[in-house]
Amino acid sequence: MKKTIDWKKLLVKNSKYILLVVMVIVSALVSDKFFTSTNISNLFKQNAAVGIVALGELVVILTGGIDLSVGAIVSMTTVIVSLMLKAGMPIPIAIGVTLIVGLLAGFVNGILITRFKIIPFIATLATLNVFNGVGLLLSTGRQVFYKNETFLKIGSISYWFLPLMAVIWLVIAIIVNHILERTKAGRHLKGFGGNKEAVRLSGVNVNRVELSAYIVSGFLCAIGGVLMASRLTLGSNSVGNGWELTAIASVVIGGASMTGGVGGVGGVIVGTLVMGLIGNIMNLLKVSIYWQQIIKGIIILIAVYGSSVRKKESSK
Amino acid sequence: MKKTIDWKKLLVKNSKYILLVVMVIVSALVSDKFFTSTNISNLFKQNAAVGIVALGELVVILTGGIDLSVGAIVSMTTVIVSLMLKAGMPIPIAIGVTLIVGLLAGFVNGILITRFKIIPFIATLATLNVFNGVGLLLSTGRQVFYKNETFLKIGSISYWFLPLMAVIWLVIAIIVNHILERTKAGRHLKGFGGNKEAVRLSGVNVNRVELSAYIVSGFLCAIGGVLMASRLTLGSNSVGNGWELTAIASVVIGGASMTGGVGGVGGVIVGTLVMGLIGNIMNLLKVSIYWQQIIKGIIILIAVYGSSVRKKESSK
Amino acid sequence: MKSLLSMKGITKRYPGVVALNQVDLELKSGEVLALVGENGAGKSTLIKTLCGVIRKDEGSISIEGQEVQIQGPLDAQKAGIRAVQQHFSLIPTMSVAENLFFSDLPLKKGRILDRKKMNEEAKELLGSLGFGDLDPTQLVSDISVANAQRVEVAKAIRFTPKILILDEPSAVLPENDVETLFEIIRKLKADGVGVIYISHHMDEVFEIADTITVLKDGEKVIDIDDVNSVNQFDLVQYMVGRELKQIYPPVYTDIGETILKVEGLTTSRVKNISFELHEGEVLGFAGLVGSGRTEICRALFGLDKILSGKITLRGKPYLPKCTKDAIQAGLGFVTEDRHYDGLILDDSVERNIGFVGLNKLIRRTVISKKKSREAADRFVGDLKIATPGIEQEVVNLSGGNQQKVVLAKWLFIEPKIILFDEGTRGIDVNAKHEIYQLIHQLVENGHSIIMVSSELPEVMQMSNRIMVMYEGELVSEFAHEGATEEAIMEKASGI
Amino acid sequence: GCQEEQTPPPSDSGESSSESTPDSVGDATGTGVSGHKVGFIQLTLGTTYHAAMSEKFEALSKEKGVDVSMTVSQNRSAEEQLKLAEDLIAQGVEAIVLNPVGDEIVPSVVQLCENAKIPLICVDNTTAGSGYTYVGIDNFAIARGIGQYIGEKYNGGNMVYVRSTPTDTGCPALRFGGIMGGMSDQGEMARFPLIDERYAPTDVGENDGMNQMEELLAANSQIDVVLVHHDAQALGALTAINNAGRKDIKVISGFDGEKAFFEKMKENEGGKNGPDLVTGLNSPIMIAEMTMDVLDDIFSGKEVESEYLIPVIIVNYENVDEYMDYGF
Ligand SMILES: Nc1ncnc2c1ncn2[C@@H]1O[C@H](COP(=O)(O)OP(=O)(O)OP(=O)(O)O)[C@@H](O)[C@H]1O
Ligand SMILES: Nc1ncnc2c1ncn2[C@@H]1O[C@H](COP(=O)(O)OP(=O)(O)OP(=O)(O)O)[C@@H](O)[C@H]1O
Ligand SMILES: [Mg+2]
Ligand SMILES: [Mg+2]
Repeated sequence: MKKTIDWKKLLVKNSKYILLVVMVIVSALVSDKFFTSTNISNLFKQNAAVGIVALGELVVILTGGIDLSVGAIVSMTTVIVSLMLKAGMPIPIAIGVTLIVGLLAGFVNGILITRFKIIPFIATLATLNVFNGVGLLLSTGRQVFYKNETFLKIGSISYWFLPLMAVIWLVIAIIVNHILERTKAGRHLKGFGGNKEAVRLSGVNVNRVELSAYIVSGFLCAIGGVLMASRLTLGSNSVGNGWELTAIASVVIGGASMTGGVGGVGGVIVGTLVMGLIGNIMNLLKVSIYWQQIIKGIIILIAVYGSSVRKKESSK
Repeated sequence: MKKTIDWKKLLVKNSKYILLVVMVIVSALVSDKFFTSTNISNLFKQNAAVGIVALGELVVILTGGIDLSVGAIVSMTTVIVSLMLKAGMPIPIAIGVTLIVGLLAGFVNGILITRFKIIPFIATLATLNVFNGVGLLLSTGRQVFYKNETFLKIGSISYWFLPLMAVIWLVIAIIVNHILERTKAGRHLKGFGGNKEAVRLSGVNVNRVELSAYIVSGFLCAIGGVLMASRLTLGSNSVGNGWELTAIASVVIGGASMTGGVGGVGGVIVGTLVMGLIGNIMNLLKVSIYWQQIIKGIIILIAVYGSSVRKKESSK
Repeated sequence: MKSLLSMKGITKRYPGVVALNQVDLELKSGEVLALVGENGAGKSTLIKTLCGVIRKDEGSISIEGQEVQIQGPLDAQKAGIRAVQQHFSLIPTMSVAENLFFSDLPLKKGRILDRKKMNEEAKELLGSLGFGDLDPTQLVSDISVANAQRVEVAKAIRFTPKILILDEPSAVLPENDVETLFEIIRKLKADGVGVIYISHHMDEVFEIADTITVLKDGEKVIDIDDVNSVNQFDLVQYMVGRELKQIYPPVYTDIGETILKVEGLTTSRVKNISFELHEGEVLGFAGLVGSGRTEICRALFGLDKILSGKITLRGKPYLPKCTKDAIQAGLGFVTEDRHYDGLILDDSVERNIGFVGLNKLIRRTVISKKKSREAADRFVGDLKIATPGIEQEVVNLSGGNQQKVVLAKWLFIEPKIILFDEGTRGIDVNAKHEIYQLIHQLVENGHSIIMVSSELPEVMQMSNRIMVMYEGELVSEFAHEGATEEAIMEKASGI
Repeated sequence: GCQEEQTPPPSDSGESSSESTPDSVGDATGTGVSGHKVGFIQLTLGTTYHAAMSEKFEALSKEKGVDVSMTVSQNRSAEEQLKLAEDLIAQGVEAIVLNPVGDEIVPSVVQLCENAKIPLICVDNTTAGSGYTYVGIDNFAIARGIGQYIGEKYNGGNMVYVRSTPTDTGCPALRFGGIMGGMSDQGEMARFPLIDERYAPTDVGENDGMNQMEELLAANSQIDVVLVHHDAQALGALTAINNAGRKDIKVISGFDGEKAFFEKMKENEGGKNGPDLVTGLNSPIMIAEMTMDVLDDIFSGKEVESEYLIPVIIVNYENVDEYMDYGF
């Protein structure tokens, strides 16, 4: 059989990149302000935290699971880190404890799923409520203001057009990519999403694989929470609202399969930027806010069309 | 081969009923007002519309899909029916057109999924935005008040403790149950969720089966929308917010499998009542408002534990 | 030869079923033990307890005289046990190479995955096993079932194991690969590996095995220490519990009119296929894997797009656009992969049997529970489907019994023409015998059958005529009398 | 308007005066703001209150030739508003109007605007502070007015509370506290024992208001006074009361001034045909008009105050016709 280049397939496969490029071009044409360093910097700054959360979501989705509690973990952790800073704790301790809380939140999700065998959708829907409740309880429903100039830097410094937050996003992306593609743990994880039983037969502790995916997600959410607490200069229960849907959409736009096993870091970054640009571009175009909703839906459809059409039912 | 009764399995299998009974008993113990006809009537009235939507969600989930746009369809249809009543159209026409809009909304979802092969989660996430946008556009972002005494009756009449809305819920439940369990279409639908390819091979147009599931869901959402418009005496973009999650949780608490093929109407009704009672019971118990979220999450976990633990990985 | 493996008193119960009851098994190193028995006898269950896939309820396992605790697959691997399971157990989303090395991926600096090395080693490994035509970088989801099975074999023997278990490896392997596999087994044997070989093919058992253990209804019937001390019929008698002299019924020769005429059928996978099928005829299709036999059936059944050609059914043009057209025209299709497109695994035996023929169960627009139960009961009885009840989910049935359920669901609509694609795959001798009888009855009653099979004896013995396929084309036709295995194989290999 | 919980009590409690009255609305002169680029960040989508404010502001912009970018935080989250503010500034707007999700977002946006050297006007859902001009209402004062109305007109009775959010801080606290204060001006609170309450789990619209009231009605056989956080919720509560056919409820207080509530007010004729309805005016239209005036002043180079409050107006059956046009 001769190999011919299948243009249509190639196009469909790369549709996410094409879409991103088109969106960037449209933005640039519409507004001469688009390619300013401030605007580019904004784009990265605004999407860094949700982008990091989306990377965690990717790890979970690669196992064929889903994590609906990511937004709740983000808001809970903004509250926790802010409370600790407010209480005057040193930054490393405040951050450290917050990250541990994130790990624990992910651990709870993972245990419910692996040990109690509750389906991921419902388990994380329930913990979404729990983590939100914990955040409310700790903050007594208010925003938590802290005073810490050094901590504020994390969310605000930029090197020319590259904000520190974007650098952190990038570094995490590289690490996650390395783990997924080049380490045993990563391969086990991707394999798990492809065929859990096969991975189990290979002598891998599949529960541990699945559990660790949720822990990674929780941990990355806590990083997102720390960054948001710094960016917003406070902890708040409203941060992270709806991030689960943005994160999932980013992952799927990035070409991952929601049944697991397929997907990569590069795609997720593109997906995050596409999701981030949707609002940006429509505001530039001064689209009426009601139409924005409709167009947002349509862009999501275009973005996933091709990028993640349903996995062909394999003949197995 | 001897058969023994497996008590543990029996208990786990019926956990949703046990939970409901426990919740009812607790409520009755806590409050002497619980078993008043008003309160029972409230319980049914408040949950009828979401219960009907959950039945549509069940139909979709039986195919292995998911419909995240249900809440958006409900709010859009409350707006549409109210606008028509406000414009003075006769009730049958207003309701008829609204139900057709619901069918069409479901049709759009179905076409995106069957024809454009976009995964249900993302397709309906996108249309959630679209339908919300349409509702906002039509109502210019406001509530739509209408004056129509006859129409108002639908949502407010009660026969002793049985509100008309509950009767409608029950009738729809019986019809859906009949279709699912006793007709060819229902068998095909459940079969589709179990093994799409096997159903295709059996001479069934599988795309039509899947498409019709979303149409049924859209249609039932429109019924929910009509009922809510009558109950609230207006059309509103905020009605139906988050109903998708309540509906999905109800379906899963009711014992359905999110991978399709397994689930029934009885379970969904119980699931809806459990979800509805959670808030009710906590208010009766005067649980601190911050704790309510946490406890809600925990009750959901208890409710699904056993009821819908993950389908055993079959030895495929 | 010293004792390698000793399983004692293995018991495994499932709700309503005792799958294994106090079963013993002894294996020496350098020995090939054939584990045989009817469908549902407990063969797979026994070896699954050994591989740590499931946990036994009672019993003990010793390896080289040492008792071992096998709690999970890892314990089994540590004890030197490797297996090819009855069911597909590769990761479809990963490459062949990665599947081969999944349990211990080659690492650079002890941490980083070394893809280059992995692919090279995979190529080498596949080559050394005679599977050199497989590309290690291909995704498993893109290769055929047969090739996937070769990967599974390669994966299992990559490290020379102490004990190698093969659960019906030949069910999806083409004939020539079975030979290759036997070569490999003999080599391993010489290295002192103990092999447990499960198969429903008696000829294979006698060719490769040294000893035989027979299971029936979850209990051990007999250990045969020397394979030469018994013949096929004795063995079948142990398995079935009664004598079974003649497996194949005589070919029914009262052929009627032409019912189906195919002229120049071309799809994306097959070219210019022409043949005729008569009433009361069994038309066999032989060929290697990938020769396109399945594709002919799919095209006839409205599943694959017909690019050109003409089909005439009962004298009228027939161009199926969907499976419904095919079914209405009186076709039935028993497909080659019952899990993929044969059964709704989580549904009951009853509902699976009734699924294609729902129209026959309807009374006044509603599906009649009574009719549905009656139909299921009838087929469970007629086909001797071993199940605790018609409510049982088919996923819990043994492979052979699952296959019978697929058959039942098609027989229920009484199709005029039945496409039989590997219809006896994984079925035990007795069940095969019963199915052959059934086919005989069907043709006697004027039904026609297209029989695709990779088991040459089966196609040869059952068919009135045998068509041979090679790379998507019909290359030869044999009459029942004139066919020999050699001649067919020659044509099938394109010689 | 105030739909989120966070609003710390103002330092000067109670009687904060209004710098501006409806009469002054619209009479600022000059076309200062004309031709300038302004960004507007609305709090939320799909509620009549916010839709009315946005629409009015957009209409005024058109009238005055302002190049306005209307945006909204769809998820009602702080980070979304921050994002919108950054985008607007990158687009080169010369002023930002923000209806904040809560006080939490205000400092960050103040910082952004200071860096970009553009003025910021915060409307409705916060209080006065430094670095921006506040245009909105005095929750406490209005609530006091409502409390006074109830306290003066009724002798006492069982009171229930249909709250918005579960939290006891900010705006809900101001409104509740204000009403209590207003009532107790007339004597001790004991006349109106608070016997039960429910909070809105999802939003503060008709649906939750109705569910809340239904539960309160089922649990309490004698209710005289119903305090509600928003008119929308109060409308739901009223429907619940009508459906239940309960005649014991004497008065329902809302907040905001929705037209539909005004109409019910007229229908009920101050208690004759159903519960007496009372509300405090929180007109989004006034806020939009006043905001535009402030912008006009700013671009004309005039000094502006740090706070503009709409007047405290309590609307009831007696005066509802006067304020119909400020309903929304
Ligand atoms: N998970 C399960 N639940 C219930 N019963 C089961 C389960 N797995 C196997 N069984 C039953 O255990 C018995 C033995 O099954 P097993 O798969 O071991 O048979 P087998 O000898 O391998 O048959 P085949 O030749 O068809 O593969 C069968 O009756 C089967 O129905
Ligand atoms: N999933 C697949 N992806 C790509 N090609 C495939 C796939 N499945 C089958 N093919 C190709 O289709 C052709 C025929 O397939 P198939 O293996 O079903 O033939 P067959 O003659 O029916 O063989 P058998 O029934 O013995 O397995 C071959 O070229 C094969 O490689
Ligand atoms: Mg077996
Ligand atoms: Mg084939």
